[in-house]
Amino acid sequence: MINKICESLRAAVADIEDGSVVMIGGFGNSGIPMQLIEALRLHGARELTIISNNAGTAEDGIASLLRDRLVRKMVCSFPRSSGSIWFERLYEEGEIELELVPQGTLGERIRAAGAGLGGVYTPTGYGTRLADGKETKVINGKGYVLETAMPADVALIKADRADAWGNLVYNTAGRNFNPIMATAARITIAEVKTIVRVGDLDPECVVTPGIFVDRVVAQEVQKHDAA
Amino acid sequence: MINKICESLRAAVADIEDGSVVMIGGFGNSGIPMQLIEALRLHGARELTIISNNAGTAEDGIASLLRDRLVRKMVCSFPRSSGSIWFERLYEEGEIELELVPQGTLGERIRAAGAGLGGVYTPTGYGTRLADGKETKVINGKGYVLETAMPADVALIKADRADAWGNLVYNTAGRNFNPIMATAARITIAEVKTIVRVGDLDPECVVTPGIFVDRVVAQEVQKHDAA
Amino acid sequence: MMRLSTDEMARRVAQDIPDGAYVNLGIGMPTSVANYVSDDKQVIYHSENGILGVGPAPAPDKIDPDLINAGKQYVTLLKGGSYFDNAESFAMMRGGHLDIAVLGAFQVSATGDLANWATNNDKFPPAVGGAMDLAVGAKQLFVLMRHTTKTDEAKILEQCEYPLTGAGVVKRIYTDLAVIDVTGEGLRVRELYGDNTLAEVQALTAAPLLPPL
Amino acid sequence: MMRLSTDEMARRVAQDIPDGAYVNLGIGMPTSVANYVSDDKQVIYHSENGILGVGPAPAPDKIDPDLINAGKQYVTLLKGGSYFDNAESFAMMRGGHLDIAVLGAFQVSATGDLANWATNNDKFPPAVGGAMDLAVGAKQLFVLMRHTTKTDEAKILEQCEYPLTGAGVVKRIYTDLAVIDVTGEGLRVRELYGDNTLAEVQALTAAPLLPPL
Repeated sequence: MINKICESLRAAVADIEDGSVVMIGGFGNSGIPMQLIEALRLHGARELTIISNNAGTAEDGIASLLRDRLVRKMVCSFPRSSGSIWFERLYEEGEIELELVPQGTLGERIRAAGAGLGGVYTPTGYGTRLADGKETKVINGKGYVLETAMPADVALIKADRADAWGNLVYNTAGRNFNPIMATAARITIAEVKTIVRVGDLDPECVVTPGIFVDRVVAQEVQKHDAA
Repeated sequence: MINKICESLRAAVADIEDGSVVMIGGFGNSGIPMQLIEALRLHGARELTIISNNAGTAEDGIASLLRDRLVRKMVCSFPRSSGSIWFERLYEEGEIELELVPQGTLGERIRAAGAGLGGVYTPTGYGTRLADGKETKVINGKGYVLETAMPADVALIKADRADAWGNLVYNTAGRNFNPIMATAARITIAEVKTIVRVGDLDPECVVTPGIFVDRVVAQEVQKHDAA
Repeated sequence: MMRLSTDEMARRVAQDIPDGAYVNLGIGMPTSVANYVSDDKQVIYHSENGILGVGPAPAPDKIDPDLINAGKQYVTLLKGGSYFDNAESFAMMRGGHLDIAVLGAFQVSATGDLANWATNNDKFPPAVGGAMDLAVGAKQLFVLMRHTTKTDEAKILEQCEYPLTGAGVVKRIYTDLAVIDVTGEGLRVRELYGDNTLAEVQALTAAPLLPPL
Repeated sequence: MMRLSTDEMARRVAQDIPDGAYVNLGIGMPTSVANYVSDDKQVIYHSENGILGVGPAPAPDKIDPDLINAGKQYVTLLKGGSYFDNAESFAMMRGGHLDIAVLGAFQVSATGDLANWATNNDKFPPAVGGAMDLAVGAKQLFVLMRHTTKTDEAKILEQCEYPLTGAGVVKRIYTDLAVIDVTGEGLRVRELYGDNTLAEVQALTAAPLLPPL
């Protein structure tokens, strides 16, 4: 029987190794797998490359991984936000490498990895410094930049509901990078609010089919959630 | 007020010109906009290029356009099926041009057009005669073929339900090429079983957001439907 | 000279948003354009994080923490709206499906180059977000910005000094002094506010301006 | 010699499909493999037209005309299944998400080249469908075919004579005579049915076979 449900957050991330490339879903504070990130922080894998749209704010989420100096490199479209103090500090200290990628290019590179493509030609960034050193091509009179597939070892994603087959549905704008990251990693781990029975998700409304998901873990009730 | 509902099938296709590139959704007999195809046949635009997975069977759908000799070129992955007599006849007569594209490549080329990409590198077809004359590239030790974006003038698609904003949901495996074709044409026309009120489609379950759809037309009740 | 306030500038852009348009409003000043689009127009707002049909801010007790716009503000969804992932959202942007994008800018060149993502100050880490995708993708790209910097330097230049967001992408510039079109012949003033003269506006612009047609 | 029937061949492949596998079965003989996967295994079948969790044929009064498999037969959906479009379906295939694909073949080469989409007969229009995507994408590609043509010509060759579907893609060949692995050292017989000898099978194979390990 197919059962991708993992009993604890800790067990879900236990095999993430030092030096891993880890995708983390989310945009701003929407759709972030906060509890998986905390489990990863406690697990303590080091020298990580993190692929995520943002770099965390205050002491939360990705910022906590930065604070604990577990991250060697960030791949982001928008690492600097109000409150991204840990990223800014490490960047100033030269303690972190940054690969800045336009947001849509980040998405297409992730999707390409999940879809088995080697790369895509995007018009985004053509003629700008973010295309420096990249192959370009004019197709039908328009300039494009070659952007290669960006796979990961692990994807930590956040969904609203899952079943034991790993099918996922999301909450409102909480999708953002989560569905595409689910496709692009060797191991995809989904933190969800609720686990439902197989067959309870409408097959017309499943956003991430279970084939893309390896482990599902339910959020643990937090003390402050009860407040 | 946004209202993309078109009163008749005939009106929906009235501006399709001779020589147009027309995408037609469907796979086998699933998810085909049969009534829009019939409206296009009666409209009579000639010298069409049709992009569709198959080439129709018997006298139905695309086969009826072939029979009336309205089609100059077919772009297909699988034009030959049991019963594809009109395609086979015209092919034998040298009366039709065929561009054969592997099915996943067809999909990516359509998606690339809709997503504003110039092209993608796919491993599909590498080292085969379907890559003859195409640019290839080895990325991380793996061979890929450059496949360029394939846009269209018009997409005729089939969905199950629509609202006046053009939001669409489909029926089971009737999605196939319809959602990606919706994104790739200058004018997208959707034939649907039912039109519902704006707000009646669950925003979490909309498959094709209305931005991709220009016209929506309800199927007309056919005599044989009542049988 | 007549200088429009921020609100007046947003109101002026709003006048040019047609009924039925699909529009993406950039972070900051452009976001406020939505406040001034008249009620008889139905405009569908896109947010890069995966929303079509963005509605107004929710009542405090109706906040959904996942439902934010690109500027990370809580929003709502209109009836007829939908949610989707990053790839589909940027397909809408890059694929030419949005009618209008309104963005802020540091600088705009005479040929419509846009610089709005980085200055030449290397102290801060860079951030680009979705600006480059919007710049190349929207059918029409409007820039909404003050005509000059706080220290009265020109922001409309022959060539941008700051790193480009996109080359030749801007269609129209709305400033606090004027509305200027980027045309094949050069920058053409479309509208001068109040009694502002072409000469006055030209004096604050580091690229030649053509008179209104 | 012992020659398996079509059903026996399908049954033999079914034995090697593990519990929990995501599997795509090609049109024709491969489709029947599903009939022989034992009930204690849960296998999720993918259909290229956009289904994960393909179930058995429906009762005649339960047919949904849109719900067909790649072979255009009416099917059902299992609980836990889902629907998606062509781009996502082929992302599953090309992106290495399927554990096993089982395809028919005209010819297979000693290095795992697959020819299954076209012969050298130009009378008929060509058709390729999803075969090339499956060939490059599945984690393991199994070929299920008769060992020889109806006229007793070898189908396992040093080099394919027919146009390739994919180069170096086949992992294992299931014929009516034997099971053969494509390895770095060459074609290695994994299993001989009944009393079939290596020499007998080799005589019907136009590429060298290595003995079972």
